[in-house]
Amino acid sequence: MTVARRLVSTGVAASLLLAAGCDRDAAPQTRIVADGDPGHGRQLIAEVACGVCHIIPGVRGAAGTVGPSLAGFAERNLIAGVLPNTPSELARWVRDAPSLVPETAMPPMPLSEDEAVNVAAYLLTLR
Amino acid sequence: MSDTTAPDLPNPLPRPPGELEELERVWRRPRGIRRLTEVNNSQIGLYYIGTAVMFFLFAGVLALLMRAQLALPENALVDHDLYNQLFTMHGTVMMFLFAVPAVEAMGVLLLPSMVAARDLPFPRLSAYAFWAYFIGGTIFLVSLFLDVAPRAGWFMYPPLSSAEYTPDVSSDFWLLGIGFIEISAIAGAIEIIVGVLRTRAPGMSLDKMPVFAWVMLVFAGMIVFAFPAMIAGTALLELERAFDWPFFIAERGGDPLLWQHLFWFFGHPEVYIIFLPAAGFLSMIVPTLARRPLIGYRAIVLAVIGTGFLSFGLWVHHMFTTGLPAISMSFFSAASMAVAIPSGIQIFAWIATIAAGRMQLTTPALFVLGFLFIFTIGGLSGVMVAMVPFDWQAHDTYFIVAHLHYVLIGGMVFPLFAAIYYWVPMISRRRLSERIGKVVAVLLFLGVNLAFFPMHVSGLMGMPRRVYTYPDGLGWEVTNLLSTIGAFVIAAGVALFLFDLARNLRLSTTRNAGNVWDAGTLEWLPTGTYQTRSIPIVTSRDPLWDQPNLAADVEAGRYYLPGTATGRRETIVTSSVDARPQYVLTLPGPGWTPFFSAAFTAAAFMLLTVKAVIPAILCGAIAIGGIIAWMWRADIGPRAPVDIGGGLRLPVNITGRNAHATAGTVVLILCAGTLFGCLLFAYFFLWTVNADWPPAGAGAPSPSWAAIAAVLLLAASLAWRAGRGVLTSHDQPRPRLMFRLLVLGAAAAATAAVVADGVSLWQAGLRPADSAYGAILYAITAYQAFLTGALIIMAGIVFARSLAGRIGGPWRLSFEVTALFGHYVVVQGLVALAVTRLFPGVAS
Amino acid sequence: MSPPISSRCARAAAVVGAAAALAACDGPQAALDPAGPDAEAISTIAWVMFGGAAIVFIVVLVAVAWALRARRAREGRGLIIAGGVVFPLVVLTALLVFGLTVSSRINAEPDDALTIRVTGKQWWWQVDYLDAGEPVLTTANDIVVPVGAPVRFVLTTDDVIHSFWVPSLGGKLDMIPGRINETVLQADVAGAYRGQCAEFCGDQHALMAFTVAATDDFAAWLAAQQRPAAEPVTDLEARGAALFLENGCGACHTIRGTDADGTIGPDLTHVGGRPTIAAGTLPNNQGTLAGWIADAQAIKPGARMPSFDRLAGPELRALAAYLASLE
Amino acid sequence: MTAVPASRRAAAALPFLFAGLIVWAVRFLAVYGFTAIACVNGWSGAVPVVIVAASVVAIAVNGVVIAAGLRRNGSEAGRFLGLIAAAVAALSIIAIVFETLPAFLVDACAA
Repeated sequence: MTVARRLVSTGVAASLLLAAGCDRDAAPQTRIVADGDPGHGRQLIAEVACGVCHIIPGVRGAAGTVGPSLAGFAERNLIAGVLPNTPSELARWVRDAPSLVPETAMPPMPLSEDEAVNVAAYLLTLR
Repeated sequence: MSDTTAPDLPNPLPRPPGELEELERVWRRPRGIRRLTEVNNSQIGLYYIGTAVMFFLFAGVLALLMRAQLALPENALVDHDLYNQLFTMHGTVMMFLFAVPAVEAMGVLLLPSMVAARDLPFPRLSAYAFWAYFIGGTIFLVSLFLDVAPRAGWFMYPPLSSAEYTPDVSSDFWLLGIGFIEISAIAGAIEIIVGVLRTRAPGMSLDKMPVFAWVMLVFAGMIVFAFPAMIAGTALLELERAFDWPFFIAERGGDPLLWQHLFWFFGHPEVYIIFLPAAGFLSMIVPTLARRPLIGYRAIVLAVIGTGFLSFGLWVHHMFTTGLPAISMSFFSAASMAVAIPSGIQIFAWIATIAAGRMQLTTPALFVLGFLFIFTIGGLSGVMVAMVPFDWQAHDTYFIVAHLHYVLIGGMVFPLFAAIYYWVPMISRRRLSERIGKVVAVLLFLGVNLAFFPMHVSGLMGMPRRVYTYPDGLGWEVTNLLSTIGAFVIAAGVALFLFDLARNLRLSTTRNAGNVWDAGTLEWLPTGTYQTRSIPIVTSRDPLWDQPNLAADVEAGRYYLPGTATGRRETIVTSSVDARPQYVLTLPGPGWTPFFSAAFTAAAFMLLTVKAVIPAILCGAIAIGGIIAWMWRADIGPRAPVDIGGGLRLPVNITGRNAHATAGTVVLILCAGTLFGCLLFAYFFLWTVNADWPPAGAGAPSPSWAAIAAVLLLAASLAWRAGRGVLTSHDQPRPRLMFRLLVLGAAAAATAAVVADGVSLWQAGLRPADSAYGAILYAITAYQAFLTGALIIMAGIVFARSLAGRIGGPWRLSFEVTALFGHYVVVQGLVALAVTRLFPGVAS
Repeated sequence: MSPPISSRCARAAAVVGAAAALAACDGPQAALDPAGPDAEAISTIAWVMFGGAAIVFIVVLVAVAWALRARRAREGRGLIIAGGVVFPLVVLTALLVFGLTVSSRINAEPDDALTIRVTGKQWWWQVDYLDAGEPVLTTANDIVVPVGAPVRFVLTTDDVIHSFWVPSLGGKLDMIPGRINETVLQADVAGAYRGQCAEFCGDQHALMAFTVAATDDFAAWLAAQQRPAAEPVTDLEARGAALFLENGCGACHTIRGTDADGTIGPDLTHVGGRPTIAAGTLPNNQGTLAGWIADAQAIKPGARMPSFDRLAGPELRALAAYLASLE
Repeated sequence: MTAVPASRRAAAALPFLFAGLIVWAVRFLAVYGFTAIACVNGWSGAVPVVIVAASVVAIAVNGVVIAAGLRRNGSEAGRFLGLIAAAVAALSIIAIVFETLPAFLVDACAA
């Protein structure tokens, strides 16, 4: 993209941003009722940096393109195209994906079981 | 009416018919496309300030983009590459294309009327400086849209900016573009110095000169001594980038710190170069608004001079974290404290003036109060960062960003806004709106404090400058968001100001709104394109207050030079201290040479950036051709003395020591000498960082070549002297063959000397790319060659003028100037030889 | 994508003038939250100057307010001399003497100190622990120092100018080509302090951070770090070790005890034990290691680490597992 | 008012006006240059002595400038210039004293 176009789009984006204000605490309402604290989940996602590989709405800087975007994740039927997208499966998946799907590129993440539940809770707010 | 009150004015009433019409005809402004040919400073000043404001808006938009990116941590609005271009361009444009040109523009715009000159002495030089700035600056801006904008920071530190780490042309854009615009600033400075010293109204001795004229004199003097350091630095870095001369490459004996010294030797005075004129605005505005003469005029003059000098002793305080010896740093720390005293004097002089009168809270007054608030904070944080250990924490953080914006916005932007609201009635049929103006002042005040005060905290919380993003969780979120909101409040204020301009600015100097503030200084006299109808005799610092009929008498033509005495544009040249009339100087009218010379000079520099060498040389040749054409007509020679009124007959266009062109040449030589001094500094600096000087294996140039060069230089000087003798002893219009031979001989000897110098380096086996030692020797020789080239052109013009019968007897100003410059080239050449040939032996 | 460092913004705000609040906040990278003698001394200077500045500022504001209300005051000359000359002269002289005295304390050099050479590179830090001038351990980005002992940092650069800065421990010092700068820092409290490059150094200047961890058990840490890399234990780790060499990672990175001996990128012998990767940019776990290997150019565009985008999922995971095992 | 040729004194007026600060600048450059060279060569003991000596000389010269400035008479503008020149020299003395303080408080060549 040329700088001129970038400047224009950045300018537009800047004004939208200011019009919309800060969206940090505007997490969407959840449809799937999951145990766990989505707010803490979002914080954990930022701390272990899931955003290195995934686009995750509501988590700043989460713009990775190594793995799939997690936008609208709550609407998905399957995790990684294999597992049913339920809170418990998702919590297992984010802790230790390879144990469920050996061919995945997603490594196990340093989360406790409770933490994984919170992370799953947040992801299931993404519609 | 005035007949009875002032019977002893120089010129009687009524004025002869046709006198005013003749004056108007001579000073008539060109119309249509020929507006580009205008050279009159008050008109050029308008173009100038308009362009500067345009650049201010552009750089402001860049700042808004940066603030939008930094509003939130890990924001992705702007990527790293664009962000790095944004902050580089923001700093560069604000400093080089807005701040210095804006205050220089105010000088060019206001000085002629403030000292009641018809115009400053070198109108074409101002026009050239403006067009060079306008065209060069615009091309520089465009680089951002072509993705070739510089991205190594406005300070361009090598090695980041050098060929190895920035191989594309972006750094060249900066070095050539900015180096070139500096030259334009110097041209303006020459105009201002000679203008202030020599074109003041009769009687306006130095003790009656408006403070603004004092600050512009010091301002221009500072440019003369500071900007050459920048030009030297950019030239060396460009030589390194283009030809691999290793001035800043540590492995080959160079040192990146050399750049920092040169850059900040310019860069620190730069801050005061910007601040002093702005302080000058205040010293004009505050007394008018308080309705009392300025309290502490002498103290302010002292403070201005003191600041001008002391600011040159501060440059290392930008380098406290580079690991210099503690005691060197503490000198600069102490000097930074010392420079706070003159600023304190000025602030308290304004406060005392406000106290002595009764200040109405008009729009300019609000900006003055905003200045006092913001600039004081900036000054206090400046004292903090002058404290070496504190600076180790604050340096290169947002604390510094906060500090410098408080200083520059407080010290320059607020006074500039005050000045615009104050002086617009002088150039516009309508004044600006008081109602809107007050809202603008409040918005800017709130916005600036909201944007920049939290940055102090961001910096102390550890946020470095020039980062395109920052992580969540370091405590920088709130302060950054506040800063962004503040930036947009500033933008709202500026937008409202533009609205006010659009609604109310109706440019006209001839039918302006007039002396709406009831001010006391001469710029508020009724004016036409010719400035004042007649040139007054000044007897006090606030003539309009102290001489009640002055405006009417001036307008009636009762003072000096009520018409045109020579049938050309002209002004009175007065002595520099007492302002006694000395001669009438004829001034050039509109012409294409400044515009075309500037356009082709700009083209030459910009083509060099993209390595289009042949087209660049062609453009350069055309530019030089234009300047030759301009010089050819510059010296029209003395004319019969004329009567300017009151029985005072003045010579027209004198020659010799008192001529304006001689003064201009002296200033130019000071500039050239400073640049040479910077190269010598580079030589000695590189000596201190190199254990071996010259480095092992570097050949020693043969002393016999150097001796030959020295003899040739001395011969050149003698030839200039002899040429002058021939010219003056035979007071005849056509000097003889002897004179022409001497001129050619002098130029040839100077040329042969520099060639001999270069040959001796080459023969000794030295190559500029081998080591910093070779590079600096060739750089010094190259600079000598450059000046010699200029001398050849000047000598060529003198020779041609002699053939054309345009030189001889008292008509010899072009020769005097050339010979003066020729002597300087000789002195510089001898010093260069002495240092480069004798010093290595002394040192080892 | 931020390192797991929390921040507290606690200390009370000091109101300066009528303008706004200057909040001095604690933080992992805050200059006014000192954890060592240099930062402590500078913090003292800072607070003295803030107090002094507040007083001076109020004096100026009061003078302006008085001037606006005064009518035809005749104090002009006295005011200029008192306010413009005498007052600053006294304040500045006091400040200068105070500052120079304190800074000469900061400049004091210890006779004997652990010496660490830090070399700035675009955009990471090579860290060499020196003994008699010779490196005895090479690591990167995450520095460990003993608590309560002075540490001499020898600062150099491999490319452009960088600046080494740990605000909680003391001031910054530049890394300049052709020069060697030295500074002595000391951490009095065990803990992790964040540092960041302070001199603009190109594309990813913003992502050139590091940590300094002060530990009571420095000798043990040093001994552990000097051992060669751990052998792979699981099959996955062994596969990762093989992939590391097959993909040419060893051309840029060293893992002591293996064939990988490159010196262009950070030494990875004990990378698994470091708190961050990519110079303080990411927390260190298998996920971020895999993400960094797969797409370094998206995370830190312009860095010399390429994006290895041809690796299959399990390969990527194996590499990440192997690197994470190198504690 | 009559036309007069500018005298040599007028040409010397500006340098005289700035004399105090020129003295300051010369002292500053001399001391800074000497310190840089001395620290490279390890003559740190000489640094404070040279600084103080240079300051004493510079202050003495500025004392002469002040006396000359205050004695200057002639036209109103001439007296004005003399007074400003004296004040400029006094300001220079303040700056010189400030810049001499480090010699007593700072180790000469410590980094």
